[in-house]
Amino acid sequence: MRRITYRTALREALDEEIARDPMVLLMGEEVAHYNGAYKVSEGLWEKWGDRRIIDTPISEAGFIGMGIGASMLGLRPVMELMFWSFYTVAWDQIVNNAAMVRYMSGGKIHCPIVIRGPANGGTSVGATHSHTPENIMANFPGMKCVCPSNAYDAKGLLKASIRDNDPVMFMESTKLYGEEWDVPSNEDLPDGELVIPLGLADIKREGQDISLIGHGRAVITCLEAARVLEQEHGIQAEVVDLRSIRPLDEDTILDSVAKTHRAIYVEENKPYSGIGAQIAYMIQQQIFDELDAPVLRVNSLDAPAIYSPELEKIQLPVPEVVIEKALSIC
Amino acid sequence: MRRITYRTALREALDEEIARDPMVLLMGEEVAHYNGAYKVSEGLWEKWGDRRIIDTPISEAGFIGMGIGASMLGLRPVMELMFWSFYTVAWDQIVNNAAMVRYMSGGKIHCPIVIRGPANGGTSVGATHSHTPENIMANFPGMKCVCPSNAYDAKGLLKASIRDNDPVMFMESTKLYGEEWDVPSNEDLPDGELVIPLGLADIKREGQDISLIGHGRAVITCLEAARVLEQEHGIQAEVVDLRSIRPLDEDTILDSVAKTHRAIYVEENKPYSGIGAQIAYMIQQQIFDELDAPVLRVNSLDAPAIYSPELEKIQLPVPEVVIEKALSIC
Amino acid sequence: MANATAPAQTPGSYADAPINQALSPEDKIQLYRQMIRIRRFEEVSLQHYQAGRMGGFLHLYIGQESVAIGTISLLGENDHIITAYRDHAHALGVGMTMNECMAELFGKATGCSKGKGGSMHYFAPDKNYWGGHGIVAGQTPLGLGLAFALKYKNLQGAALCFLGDGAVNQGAFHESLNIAALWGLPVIYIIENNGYSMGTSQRRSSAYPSCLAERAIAYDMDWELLSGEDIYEVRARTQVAIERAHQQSRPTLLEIATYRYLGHSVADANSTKYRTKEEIERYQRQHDPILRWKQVLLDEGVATEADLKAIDREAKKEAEASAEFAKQSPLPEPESIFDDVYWEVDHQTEAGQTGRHFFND
Amino acid sequence: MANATAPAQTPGSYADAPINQALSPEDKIQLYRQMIRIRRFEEVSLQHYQAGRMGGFLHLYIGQESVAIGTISLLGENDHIITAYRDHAHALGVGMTMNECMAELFGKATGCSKGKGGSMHYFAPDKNYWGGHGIVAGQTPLGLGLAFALKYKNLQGAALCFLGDGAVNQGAFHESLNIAALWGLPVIYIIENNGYSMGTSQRRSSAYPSCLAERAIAYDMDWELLSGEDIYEVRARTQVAIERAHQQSRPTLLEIATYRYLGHSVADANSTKYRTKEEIERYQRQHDPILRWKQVLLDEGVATEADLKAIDREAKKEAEASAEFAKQSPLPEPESIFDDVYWEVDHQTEAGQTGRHFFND
Ligand SMILES: Cc1ncc(C[n+]2csc(CCOP(=O)(O)OP(=O)(O)O)c2C)c(N)n1
Ligand SMILES: Cc1ncc(C[n+]2csc(CCOP(=O)(O)OP(=O)(O)O)c2C)c(N)n1
Ligand SMILES: [Mg+2]
Ligand SMILES: [Mg+2]
Repeated sequence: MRRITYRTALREALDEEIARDPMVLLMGEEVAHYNGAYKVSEGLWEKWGDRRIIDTPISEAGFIGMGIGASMLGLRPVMELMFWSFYTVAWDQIVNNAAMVRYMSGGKIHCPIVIRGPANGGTSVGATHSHTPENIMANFPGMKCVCPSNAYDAKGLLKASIRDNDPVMFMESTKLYGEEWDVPSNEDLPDGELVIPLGLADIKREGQDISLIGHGRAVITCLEAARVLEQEHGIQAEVVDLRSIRPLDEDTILDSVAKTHRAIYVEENKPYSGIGAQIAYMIQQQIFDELDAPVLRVNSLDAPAIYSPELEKIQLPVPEVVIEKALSIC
Repeated sequence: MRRITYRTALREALDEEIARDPMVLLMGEEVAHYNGAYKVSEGLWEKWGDRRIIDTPISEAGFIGMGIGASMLGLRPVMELMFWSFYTVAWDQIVNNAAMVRYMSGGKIHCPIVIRGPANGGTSVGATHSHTPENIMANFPGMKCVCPSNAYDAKGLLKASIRDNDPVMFMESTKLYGEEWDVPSNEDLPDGELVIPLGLADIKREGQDISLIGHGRAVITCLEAARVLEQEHGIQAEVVDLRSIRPLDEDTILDSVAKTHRAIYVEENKPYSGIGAQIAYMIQQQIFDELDAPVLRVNSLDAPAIYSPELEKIQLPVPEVVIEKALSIC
Repeated sequence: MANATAPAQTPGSYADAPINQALSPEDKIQLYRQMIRIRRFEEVSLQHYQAGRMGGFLHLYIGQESVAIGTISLLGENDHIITAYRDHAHALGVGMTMNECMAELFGKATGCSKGKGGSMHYFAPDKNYWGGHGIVAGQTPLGLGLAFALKYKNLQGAALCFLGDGAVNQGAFHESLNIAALWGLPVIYIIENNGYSMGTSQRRSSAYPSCLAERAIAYDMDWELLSGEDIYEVRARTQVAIERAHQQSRPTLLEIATYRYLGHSVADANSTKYRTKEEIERYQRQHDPILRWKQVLLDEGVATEADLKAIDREAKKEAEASAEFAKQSPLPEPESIFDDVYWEVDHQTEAGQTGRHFFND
Repeated sequence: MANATAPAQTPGSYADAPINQALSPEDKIQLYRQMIRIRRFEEVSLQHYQAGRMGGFLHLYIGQESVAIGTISLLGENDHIITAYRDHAHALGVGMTMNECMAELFGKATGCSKGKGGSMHYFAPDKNYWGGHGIVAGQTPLGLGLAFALKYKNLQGAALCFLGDGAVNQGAFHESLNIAALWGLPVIYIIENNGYSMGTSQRRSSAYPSCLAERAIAYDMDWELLSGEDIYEVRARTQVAIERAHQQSRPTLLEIATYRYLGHSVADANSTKYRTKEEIERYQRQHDPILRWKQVLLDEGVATEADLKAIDREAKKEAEASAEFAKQSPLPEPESIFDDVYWEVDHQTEAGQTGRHFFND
């Protein structure tokens, strides 16, 4: 099996979709000449030229809104936010236009747009550059939200997102860009390509004692915690990766917890009304009697992202805390 | 006891605070000459003049950011958003500057600013004008968020918010502006004024069978449901009004549920990662063994706000649904 | 006010512009019909709003009809339009029916947006009309996107994006102007300057050199200030911008001076406080675009008083019938609340059926 | 590039400006000292960044020193400044110590923001310095707010708000310009034009008439384009804007042409791809503001080579000592993560102790 980075996986997805559909294009700050601030689009401008790979001014509201308008007329723009954090200046366009125009037009319009970029803490870029807005996006019917935790999922989910006819908020992680995973090349795939439908969670590890559920890079934290729980405590943790936040694969989550009777949600989101709050609510509401303990959460510590690199490490969820919480209910 | 409208209560709070502190001023679109789009500031410009009551251009990012900058230098601006919905164009200023500059400066700066205006559905103004962003605000450490459900609380909480040295997001309801409540005049108060600290919930009705918890106008829905539950079903519902979303009066909520063993959260927020998700999570996490049934929620139906007045009525939480859910667990 | 890019012309000379010379008598009467239909439609909608049959806002266009009709009358197959919440005129102008528009105000299933959008959210993509948008200036990047898509698809077209005089101070508009000029996109921004944003006069909301359109200079963009009173002028000078878009793929910022007779919205009880009764009446008497056009038709001998009166009566009847249609129409079904949220769900595709999309408990 | 509001002057004449005539020899040497301190501080910080002792971004100002120092040297008691993420120079310029600045980069408790802000977030309100802001143009409404507060308090002061050439295309900046001009606020926006926003040249990001400052015309605002190379020029022409702010409470948009020698941030590995080596070297050889100022000091006989070398050595030693200080300094305590979030909590007021503020489980 071929190993490629998360970054390469995303680039392959973009490249393949641009090749497949003449309406697909990539736009954003520094995506073309500069090859992307995080090099996701490296080489694409050279290959596809000015028409398909487009550098924009630093005008997120203007160019994201432009992409939405263009999508109404049939283009399928993939918009890169250099950091997802910069959605804050384009928020009106995203939520009021991309997510709501279909509804307000009684279904006459749809916006097949993907907004993508990194959304994570852990790189000491300070509070304003460390937004993880998946809970905010998921709050709005009309939007979809996807957070791949590895290269395989990143490729398959990005391709599905580009083909989706609804606006998809696609959140990557700068911490994962350079990491490698097994990703088959297209020749080795039965369908000749890798497309992972939105709305399917993935059991990243099977277990019967407790369910560790999460999304994005927190899934890696769960896997590490699960390894230690097994090795040091003989506890078999099941790790459930949401992959897509909305649509949500509720069945896989509920089946897992109905089996293990214990659940912890792990995420880099801040706690108040985060994704974990929703999932915990849902579990207790739907399978209350299956629970042998309250659903717990592990979030980023509840303060703006600190700069100090040493401290930011402990501000984010770490395996030790997951393990401790797991032991408290197992 | 004197009865005044929610609107008058807010106006009195503004007027009294402007009189008390020369650094307090009110700014926003149409707040001065026009007396406010919803007439909250009626008469204030005439009374206080151009210096304290200021009309702005339609530039929410510009003028909210300006208010934040001015607050850093010691002013205490109250900023009116004609609709809270328009925070979407000022979001970067609110979240990255007001809520984070204190942290990023290591505590050297603080922003005593209040951003206020109506945040509710139910007036058939369509999806873009019906945002209820309390869950979004509460997600961010550094921000405070307040949602008064009646005139008494509106007056007391607005005065406390203006005196608070942290940024407070103050959310009113156009549906309540014209409603009247008992609000004592200052002469009738022991302290000579009405100030309600943030962070205290209020038991709006006592009961021992189930806790109906909510914020903002949904509290009125809870009270109506409680009335019917008693009259028609002999069920005594306790109604808990959060008043302040962050800081949160956890004790009052937990005490109530520990007594009733059943809880429903009612809100106009959309369900995915709403306030109810957080409260439900918190209840089951902290007093799991006290619960005789899962914590339930009643939210707005999960679609963008519909225009059609008849349909919007059923899109918002109504007492009937609260009653039905209460009966399902009582 | 000065205008740097086109010399002032006497009204007569706009009639001579080739685009106006090309109008047949029937075309000219049609312009009249379209304007009077807007006015009568809105008058009838106002009655029913006041009778409590609608919710939310109702922003009326009365007094500004020549702007929408003059500009829209110039559009071809690949020209598109988008506007703000004061959108009834543009809707009727592109050919949406009074029935679907009125039913939308009544919140009925037969409304153009199935009762989901209301007054501020009329759309007809099949007629190149992209709405109807409630957030001030929120439509301006969308208009840019329409122009971008036209250029991307190698279509010779233009996107006309309307906004108000108060909307020019939203950041998204400026971002759009820069991109339009920088990339040479065929977008025409049209400031419908009715002098006020709600109760705030232009002078109290904007700093500018001689007029709002002149702000285009900041982006080295072409601009024009024109009067909306005379539909010949609107057509003649907008046509220049359309040709610039079609032939050079370059944007223009137009400002069209106009006036609204009624309040900002029907809820605006102050509308005679921030402006004098005299000001309003002067416009109605001396500058009404429909009266002005009527006089042109009479002067040119294109139509008689009787002809025009018949058209007016017809428009009124049509409007009243549309209210009757709206009244009789059914409400949307409660389940329809969940339609039109996700394309994939509506079309029951595999994507629309995978995972949970809605989170009602 | 043309400049409509001030005729080009020969460098000599800026030396004659009263504000420059008022400089004592020690003042002039102090300007040199301040610039060289910035450069040496940043060079040392770069080494330690590369050695892995810092996280996140490091945006270096090297090449632009005269802009911060020239403008800041003009400020009085009620003048305030605010800038973007390229903020080390302004910090040292207002008198923050190298120790606190370097320690911040190392993420230490002794840092100016206690290790919470990092390179992009230096602040010293006691020195009228309001940061250090990471969101492009996000500081521009804040600068407006500082000016508003000055006017509200009847203080004769100005707010200097710096931004980059790429930042001019953010909507919030335009909204701020309109309000500044409309209300007559004493704010001076200073575009530090180093020709590039990351890898994008000015031409590829902005449409403009003759220069970026000329965009001020759109708001009927005064503007100036000047060269940042000569600190005399920076001072002379910025002083005009300051007087306008102080005496007429009117804003100005200044554009100061400058150049950064290194990448956009230290992570910018492309910095010699989007511009030629020759271009960079030409600036370093012919337009370096420190070298230029050194020559002035020598020519004027204000200082000798040896004097200046000593100052330089001292600056370098100070920078190295600050790195040692930073290295030795303690990390913030883990519990301090929850300090500095809420003023009321930090001060243990009743408000800060009522209700739950933090939601860690
Ligand atoms: C971002 C935003 N801020 C405020 C409003 C409220 N609002 C709606 S229309 C309007 C006035 C706009 O005036 P103008 O642009 O001149 O258009 P006109 O109504 O005159 O057609 C305001 C303040 C809004 N819808 N969106
Ligand atoms: C809203 C926003 N978009 C994008 C970025 C990423 N970014 C940081 S600096 C920068 C370039 C800014 O260039 P310029 O304004 O010329 O300032 P300079 O770096 O040259 O000093 C970009 C794109 C950001 N921080 N904020
Ligand atoms: Mg107007
Ligand atoms: Mg630059």
